[in-house]
Amino acid sequence: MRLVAENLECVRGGRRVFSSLSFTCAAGEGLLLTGPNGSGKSSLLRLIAGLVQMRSGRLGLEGGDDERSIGQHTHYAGHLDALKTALTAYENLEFWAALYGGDPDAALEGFNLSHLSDIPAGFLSAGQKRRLGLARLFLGQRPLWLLDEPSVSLDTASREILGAIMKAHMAAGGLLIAATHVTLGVEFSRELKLGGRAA
Amino acid sequence: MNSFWAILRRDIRLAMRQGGGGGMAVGFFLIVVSILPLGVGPDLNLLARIAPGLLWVALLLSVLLSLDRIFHADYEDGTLDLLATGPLSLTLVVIAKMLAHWITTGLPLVIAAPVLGVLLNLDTQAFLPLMLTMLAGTPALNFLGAIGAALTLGVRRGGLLISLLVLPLYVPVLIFGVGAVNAVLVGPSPFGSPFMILLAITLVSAVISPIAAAAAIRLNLD
Amino acid sequence: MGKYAYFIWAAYGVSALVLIGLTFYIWSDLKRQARLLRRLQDKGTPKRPSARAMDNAP
Amino acid sequence: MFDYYANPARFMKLSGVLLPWVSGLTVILFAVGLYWGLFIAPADYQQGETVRIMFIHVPAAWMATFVYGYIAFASAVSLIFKHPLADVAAKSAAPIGAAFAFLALMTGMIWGKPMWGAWWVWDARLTSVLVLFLLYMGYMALWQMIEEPIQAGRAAAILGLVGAINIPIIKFSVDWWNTLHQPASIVKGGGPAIHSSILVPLLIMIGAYMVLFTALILAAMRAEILRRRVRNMRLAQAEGGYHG
Repeated sequence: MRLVAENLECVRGGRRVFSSLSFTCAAGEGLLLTGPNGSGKSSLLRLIAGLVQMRSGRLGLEGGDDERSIGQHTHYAGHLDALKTALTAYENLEFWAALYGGDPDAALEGFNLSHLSDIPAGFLSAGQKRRLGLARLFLGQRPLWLLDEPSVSLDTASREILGAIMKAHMAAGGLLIAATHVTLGVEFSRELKLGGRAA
Repeated sequence: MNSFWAILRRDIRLAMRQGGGGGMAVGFFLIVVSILPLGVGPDLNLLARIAPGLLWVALLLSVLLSLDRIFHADYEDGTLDLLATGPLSLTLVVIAKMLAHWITTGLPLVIAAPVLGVLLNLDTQAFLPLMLTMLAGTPALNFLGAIGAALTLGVRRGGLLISLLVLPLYVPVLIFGVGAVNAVLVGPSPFGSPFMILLAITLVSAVISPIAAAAAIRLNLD
Repeated sequence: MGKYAYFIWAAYGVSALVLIGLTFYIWSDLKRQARLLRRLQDKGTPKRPSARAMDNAP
Repeated sequence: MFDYYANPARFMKLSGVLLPWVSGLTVILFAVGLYWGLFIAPADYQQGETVRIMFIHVPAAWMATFVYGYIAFASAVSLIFKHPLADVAAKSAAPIGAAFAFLALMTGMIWGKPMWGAWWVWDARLTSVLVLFLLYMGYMALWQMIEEPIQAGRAAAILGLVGAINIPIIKFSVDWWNTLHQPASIVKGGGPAIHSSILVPLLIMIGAYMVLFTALILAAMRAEILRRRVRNMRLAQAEGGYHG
């Protein structure tokens, strides 16, 4: 499986976020997105996930399941944690497990959240909410991970867990594209600088 | 397919937990029907004549009130992004959410309508037709309303804008809904014909609005 | 009871229904909260300082 | 100034002792009142037997207003003295008051049907109770909408007071509205000069409703205090959750 992007151009709100951007990311590889704020890192991740329409260029996932869109191959973790405050931690993951498959308890265990399973998500701290959001990565087999500043508001222990699962994902032949200032001990295969003229 | 039911179940559970689901809509329905006679006057015969119209307009406004809850919460906390990349196509996601919204707000309103009919001295003969027409009409109100909700996702004071977008779409549902009830009470035409057209409107809106709402959501996710 | 007996029993019936229903609702809510509290206490969770003050303030 | 988290433990102990006695008294009063009202009191010469509905309609209507007054008082105490038990009392009283208002409406309609032929007549008193019922709905909805109990308490206290100030105004305007439109209905019987054979059971029934309210409010307040404690423990569990 390989993600190939050629001459991507993205315009949001009348502003050209980036143009003629090309890169590839093969199985087992990690692509690190760097660049100042507003350089289009988030837009690129959302574009790959299919949430943002690209103005021009080509984006293809070779070796993927053709009926499903690229977005349906991805685990997208944006700035928002997609948690329902009225539901408990377990109920939140149980819902995503129904969509992605996988076991909510294992996901809770993965991020040391089992003791909070029947606490309403609204009661959790920012760090715990972030961990609960990222626990979705344990659910379902989604080859392409798109992580947007995943380590924000995580403590050191949780960052180690995050780094470990990212490495495990890549080792298992998954693709990883992450926009982060903290490399979390992950050797990224390639770095894509955004912001200046296309690198 | 079980992700469709998962979304439906989750939305219903959320509606029940937060603010008693249809409770707010039914509360608004009760208040509007209660204050109308205070304005129009307590004359029972007058009230009996205009009861179907009042009940239907109050129903319309109650559904309108609860529309921004369909997508807004999921839009703000990022769930909609994930649902858009989920296993289910966005149109099916939208259908699941519309159905959940209809069950939690539409149905309670339909059940409350005859009770409020008593306040307006509605002829007992019209209770069943009233419920039938509302049962047939409320899905259309929810579906059409969902388009308005999806279109105004990004807008700051979306609630007001939704009413401007959606009320014109509600006019046919109102006309044939009240027409069918009046057909029983006064009616030149039999109950059947306006009721059939009402059903047709619901079916058409059931087909169009998921597609339109999904497109509107995709637009607003950008 | 006269021909209006139906109305009288309807009125008393509704009153009984609502009052008993209300009593049951409050009573079961009390039981539920007590059960929830016991379950949380069994887990031996640390009490928040303010909650502790709630229990044994002067 | 009260310590903000005043001591509910004393209230819990006190209410625990009182509750059985008050419940017992409620049962006795209801037994006496119902027996007297249904079997001993004479039928009304004008309305016949249906006057017996008065024994449950008048107490319910009286309690509906009394409980809102209770909520207004508790709201004032909560705002002035910042006493959290006052919030708990006000929040627990609302569903009970709403139930009494609902009963007043129901029994009023059933009582009116044989007289006026219509289930609902926009009679001044019934309309005011209906508006009161709407006030209760709004009050309870406000409690449900705000997550944090202390904040919700403050908002509800303000609404409770504002509502109470408006009740006489609403009552006056509805009465004026009613006379303005020359209601089609005759004024209901049972004016102030009630014959003692009916007045005594009525007073007993009002007493029974008051004592029932006391029993219900004590139990509801206990439940609310436990609910807040459960909430605190869950927050504590989440906060203290960094071990492991």
